[in-house]
Amino acid sequence: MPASNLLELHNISKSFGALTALRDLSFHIGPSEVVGLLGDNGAGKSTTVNLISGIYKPTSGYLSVDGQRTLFTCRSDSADAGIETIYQNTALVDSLSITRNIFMGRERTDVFGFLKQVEMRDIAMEVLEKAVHISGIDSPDKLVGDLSGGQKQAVAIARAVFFKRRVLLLDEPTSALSVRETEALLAQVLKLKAEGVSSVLVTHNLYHAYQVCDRFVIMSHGTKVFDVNKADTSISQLTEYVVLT
Amino acid sequence: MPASNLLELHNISKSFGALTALRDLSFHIGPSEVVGLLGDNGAGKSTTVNLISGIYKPTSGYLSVDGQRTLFTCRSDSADAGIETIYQNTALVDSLSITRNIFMGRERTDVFGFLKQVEMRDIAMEVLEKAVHISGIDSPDKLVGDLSGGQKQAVAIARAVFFKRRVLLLDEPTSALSVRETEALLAQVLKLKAEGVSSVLVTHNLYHAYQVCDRFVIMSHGTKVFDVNKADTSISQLTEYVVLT
Amino acid sequence: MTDSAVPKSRTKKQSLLKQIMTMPAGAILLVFAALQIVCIAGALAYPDDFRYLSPQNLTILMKAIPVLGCLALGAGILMIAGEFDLSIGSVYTLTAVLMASLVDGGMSAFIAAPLGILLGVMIGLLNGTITLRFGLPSFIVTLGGLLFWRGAVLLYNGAVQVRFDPEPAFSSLFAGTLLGINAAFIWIMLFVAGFYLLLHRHKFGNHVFATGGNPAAATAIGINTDRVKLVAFAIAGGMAAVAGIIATARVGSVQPGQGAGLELQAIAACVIGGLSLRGGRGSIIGIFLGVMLIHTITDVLLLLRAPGFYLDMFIATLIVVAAAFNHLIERRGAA
Amino acid sequence: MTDSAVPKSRTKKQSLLKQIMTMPAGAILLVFAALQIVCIAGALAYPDDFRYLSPQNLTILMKAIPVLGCLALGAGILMIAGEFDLSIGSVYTLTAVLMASLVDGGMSAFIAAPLGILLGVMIGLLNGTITLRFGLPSFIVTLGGLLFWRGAVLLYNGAVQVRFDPEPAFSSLFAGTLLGINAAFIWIMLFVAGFYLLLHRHKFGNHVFATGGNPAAATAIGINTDRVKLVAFAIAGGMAAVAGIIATARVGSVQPGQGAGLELQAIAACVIGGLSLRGGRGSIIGIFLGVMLIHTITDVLLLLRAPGFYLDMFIATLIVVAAAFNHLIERRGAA
Amino acid sequence: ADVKATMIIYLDPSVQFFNPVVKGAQDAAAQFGVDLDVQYANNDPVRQNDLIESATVSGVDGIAVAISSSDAFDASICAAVKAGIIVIGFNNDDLEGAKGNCRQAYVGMNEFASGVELGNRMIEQFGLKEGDVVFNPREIPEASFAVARGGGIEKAMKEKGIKVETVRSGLDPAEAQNIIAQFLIANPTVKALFGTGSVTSTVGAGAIKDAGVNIPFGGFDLAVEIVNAVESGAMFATMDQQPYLQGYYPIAQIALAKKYGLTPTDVDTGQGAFLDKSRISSVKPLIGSYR
Ligand SMILES: Nc1ncnc2c1ncn2[C@@H]1O[C@H](COP(=O)(O)OP(=O)(O)OP(=O)(O)O)[C@@H](O)[C@H]1O
Ligand SMILES: Nc1ncnc2c1ncn2[C@@H]1O[C@H](COP(=O)(O)OP(=O)(O)OP(=O)(O)O)[C@@H](O)[C@H]1O
Ligand SMILES: [Mg+2]
Ligand SMILES: [Mg+2]
Repeated sequence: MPASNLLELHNISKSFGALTALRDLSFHIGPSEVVGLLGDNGAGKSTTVNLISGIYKPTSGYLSVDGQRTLFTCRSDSADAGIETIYQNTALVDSLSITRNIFMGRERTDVFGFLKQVEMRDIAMEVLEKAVHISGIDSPDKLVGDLSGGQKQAVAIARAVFFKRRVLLLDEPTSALSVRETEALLAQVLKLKAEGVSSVLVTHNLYHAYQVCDRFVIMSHGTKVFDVNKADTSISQLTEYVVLT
Repeated sequence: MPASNLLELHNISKSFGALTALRDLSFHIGPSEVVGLLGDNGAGKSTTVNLISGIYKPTSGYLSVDGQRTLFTCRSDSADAGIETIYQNTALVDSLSITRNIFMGRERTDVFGFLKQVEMRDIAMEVLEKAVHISGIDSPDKLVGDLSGGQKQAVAIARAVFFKRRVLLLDEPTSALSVRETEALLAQVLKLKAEGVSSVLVTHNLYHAYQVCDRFVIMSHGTKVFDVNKADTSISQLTEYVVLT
Repeated sequence: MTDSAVPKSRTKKQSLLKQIMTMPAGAILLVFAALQIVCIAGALAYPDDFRYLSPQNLTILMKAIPVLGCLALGAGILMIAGEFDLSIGSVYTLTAVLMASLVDGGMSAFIAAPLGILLGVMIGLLNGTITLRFGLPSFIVTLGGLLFWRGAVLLYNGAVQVRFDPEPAFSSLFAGTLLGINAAFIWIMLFVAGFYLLLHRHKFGNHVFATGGNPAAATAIGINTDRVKLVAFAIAGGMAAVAGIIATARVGSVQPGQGAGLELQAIAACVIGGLSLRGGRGSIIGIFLGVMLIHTITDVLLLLRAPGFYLDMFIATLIVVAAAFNHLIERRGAA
Repeated sequence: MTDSAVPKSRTKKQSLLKQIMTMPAGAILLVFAALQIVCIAGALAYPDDFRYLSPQNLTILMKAIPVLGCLALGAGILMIAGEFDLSIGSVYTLTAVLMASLVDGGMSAFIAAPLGILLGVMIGLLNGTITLRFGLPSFIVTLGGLLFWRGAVLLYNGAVQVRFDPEPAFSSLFAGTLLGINAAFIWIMLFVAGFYLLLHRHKFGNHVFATGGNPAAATAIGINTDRVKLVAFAIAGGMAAVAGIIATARVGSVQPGQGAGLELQAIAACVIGGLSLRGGRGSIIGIFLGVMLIHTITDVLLLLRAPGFYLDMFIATLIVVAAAFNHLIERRGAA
Repeated sequence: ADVKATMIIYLDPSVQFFNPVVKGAQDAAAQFGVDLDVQYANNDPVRQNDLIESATVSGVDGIAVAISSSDAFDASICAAVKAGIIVIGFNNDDLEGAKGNCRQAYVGMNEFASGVELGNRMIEQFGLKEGDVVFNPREIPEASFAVARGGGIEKAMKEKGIKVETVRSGLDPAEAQNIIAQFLIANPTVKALFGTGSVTSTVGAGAIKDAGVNIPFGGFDLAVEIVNAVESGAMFATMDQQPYLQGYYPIAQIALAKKYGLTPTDVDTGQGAFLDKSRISSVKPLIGSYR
């Protein structure tokens, strides 16, 4: 494998009690590349995303970043490596406002650690309107618990897009989004790619995947069954692999 | 309106504190009809579904069932009226097994109220395989909290499909489902229609909606902006209404 | 589709020990069994110095367990449903005082005891009604209840102890022996069996777990969570009264100051037995093992004649150690 | 797009009162304000019979509030982070005994008091470490702590009351008066202000709310929830020690049995002030108003000469009534 | 040691009163070669029964126990005596005395009588008269010591037509001082203050000062603070019952009975309980050990 790969997974396995969620999984993410991570329900996609984010530790195998072998033991490790994630379950705190959720753990503060509330509020509003144009959110002070399903997802997207650095992991980011917001997000992924940010897109919508991805990794029952460049495949072949394996 | 309408909403409004989530909303669901409820994020679709299910009470307006004016004060009222719902947030208890979630509140028991565990377990397994063929669930004794996003949604679907009677409300039921399971669910909706069960399908995927729905109700900012039969519209017109209002 | 066999191969077979570890209450069962083995071995090795297996000691254990057992069973079911009851200690005293003074006034204990239980149930219902009607945290409502009913004991009967002198049939029913086994212990075993059936085999139990585990989902699916909680409150109050009756039948009198702090002990027993304070998780067997663990530890320390001045310190340490073991075992089971 | 103005029109303008009602701690503020208005009006109308505004009474209120206030602030922050500390009552006593006996042995109170606070912080850290290291419920760990440190008081100094006789500068710093205001009350106001800034204006506070509100999400986003909880445990322990110092400076001696039950009072004050026992919700102002409400109710009942034997019954009832009012106001605000 | 004995105290270990009791017991144990363990029932009759029965099981030769209820411990004590164990009551006795309980002897005093004595002395000294109101806060009103002492005060007052007000103050001194002071502010007509246990007796003087009133104050038990208050005149007197003896004699009697077959006998420790300014200074150095 070329040394220039941003991130590589090497023979990763992961068990939960008796269940082997991932088995001997290896794939890589290159620079300025959008990888589509596809597969049936329960194939292990979210487990893979959580593992790259440092939430789960692999049972065996390892990661490498820029060719350097490494292991993420917590979320901060993966953040240090430039990884940003939109989780399938959104990972928002219902009892906090939108602004506080966006800046959770990465607050803008003065030298004493006190919050710059006005600044954060302004950024939150702007990023919500730009990253995914979401309607109905009239104030970034609203509690996340009071938002609709799609609005919550938009907040999670806004947060990841704002803090993105090198790799963006998107776990079914459009599942609750409307047509318009979905288009906006896919455009955003391409724009980030142009800026040099790689992405991993997990989705069940193969049209969306085909629209933006450069390469596809298809998983089934915890292992990789197919890894192909866009140029070498077609949407019908992808469908076949996802549905039939 | 014809007296034969299964369910009608009359001038429903619903406020949360300062926010008016629904305003003066009226539409109906006929017998053996699949209605697509479409609209942008935060338009009020889930609020409508929750209201028909008896979870929310309207601030003003009323419902009628079979032409009889009524008000649902709790979920049991709507269940009595033959309404079954797949909620956007799935409404599952993470700490209970799949079987117990499916039969939650409607357990099979002997005359003393003791659970017929074997019977329920068998039904659960069967319904999971038939209603939405979901892979990776090898036992109905698994805790729902340990399932993947799509597997959870499949359990919620299985429950609703098993207990369906007259009207099935589906709030973004396919958001986490894979291609194959999505197809299975849409086929299921059409099969139920043939058996005389009406459905309300909330989705952001207009292709899915166009594939199975007989009529479309499009909402925007808490009100209805469009109500049209499939015969009188096209997918591009729907897209226009959903995106531009 | 070619993969119908694949999902099977994703799950490994696990050893029996690991299977026990992951059962609800499995870990605490192992901890408890280990403790028993050590105690029994010690008692066999030093029968004169450590009289754990002497019939008298076993009798004491059987007499000691039922009171906390009843309190913990009631409080535990309520906690699984997602609510607290801090007033059970006061209810325990109040119902005992009521029963004893009624019997003192000439009533048959067979009538007075059900009246006591009825009072406990009514207080539980009142706690539940206030909590649910006003949407208050049950912690505050029942903390109020703790103070209120403690005051009510004094109001009803002053700060004097009451003698309890029931007909012999009643005494032998609650404090006698049957086939060498203490009657109170037989009662608690019956309660454990009954509540096991109710919670793990009856639909009501399913509703309790759903209500505590995710009240919004339970409501959305049509469970009347308020009714479930109300019944659970009533059970907690009723079981507090039963505990009061068993204690009074044993001791023969009621002190107005007794029962203070019992609510925390009962909650502790439940939590040791694997119950979650956030509701929705727990098991009857776990609760009972938690109670047995606390009493066994106390008993062993007394038999070893540990200094009473620091007895509570030892008990506290051992309980935390037992809980830590419990957790380590659980984690190994999940790995 | 033609609808840029539409979302605006979906939100109604609300009255100032409704806005206050929906603020965190807004409802309890209204309840408290209403109570104060009634009390002040009553005191002005019947200055001889109801001496609420007499200087002595105001002084006692100012002296009474800081002890529970410090305990509740510490316990409250920890509860917002999603954990309990039941050992604060025992820590309060232990640190006070330590400080008093060190001063008795000739040490300056200005050194002994920080040592006491240090001990409190260390105990908090120990509670936190055991809880997090073994993944135990903090309820069990700190219930163990309650018994353990109560025993430690006896171990350290026996069951004797310790006299506290510091240099006058120390006494006036904690029990003196400044511009007619009690020094302890000034301290508690400083703590309220400081913790307000920490919890609502500092990033640490944001982490506390996130950790308590949804620990999984907080972890997933990179917050070190263990560290946040550990700091919160340390704060709870440290504030218990501060409460011990203030109480001891006022009374001039420490009883080995004091502090029992204070943990429940502190939790009650927090819950009355709108804090959720499940973590993630609460406010410093709410906690402080909860403390003030409890003390005002007790004070008013004593001033009205409520029958003392049953004082607790009245306090319990009024606290539940106040909480119910609080909830009704909140609900009206949301409707 | 050839004699094993268990001492069972009804309250919990933090109650100061029992310090000299335990010291007395330990001194006796050392002198007579007794293997002694001390247990605490934490105010719970069920637990006290457990303790009595546990001691019986572990085969001790003697039990010293506070018989704080006339009925609650009859059965377990009788069972112990039947098993050949020497049982001595101390501090509290069955109200029916030897008739009501199988214990072989009782060592202690009458707390009710000491309450009456303090009440009468305060009436005499400060000229309390019919129609007056006095205040007697109690840390735990339902505790047996509070019922006995408070009841004694009430009896003395009732004979003169004086009314006794009472309130639960709790065990926390700061809290107790607040409550007492607030009560005194609300009731300026109160003519005298009575402590009940060591907490109320310690903080009473401070509360009087806080409330800005000037009334006489008497109480119970011994502690440095209390002695200082009596010395300085802030407090009129305190009542003591020589608790050291209540620990010493029971253990000594158990040893003597076991070794030489000497029959245990009742001992009254309540002579010379009243301590005012004139007597207090001789007591002061012995606090925490023999007093
Ligand atoms: N915490 C857990 N404990 C036990 N099993 C788990 C856990 N998380 C996931 N699993 C199991 O691991 C398998 C893979 O789950 P994962 O969430 O990675 O699937 P996925 O590919 O993301 O599916 P979906 O498309 O439905 O989101 C599933 O069978 C699931 O049941
Ligand atoms: N419990 C609540 N409290 C306050 N506001 C709420 C509440 N639930 C919903 N809302 C608001 O009501 C509006 C409609 O929400 P709803 O969930 O019905 O939208 P939706 O059409 O289902 O959107 P989506 O497609 O994103 O699921 C949103 O603006 C949302 O913020
Ligand atoms: Mg997933
Ligand atoms: Mg929705």
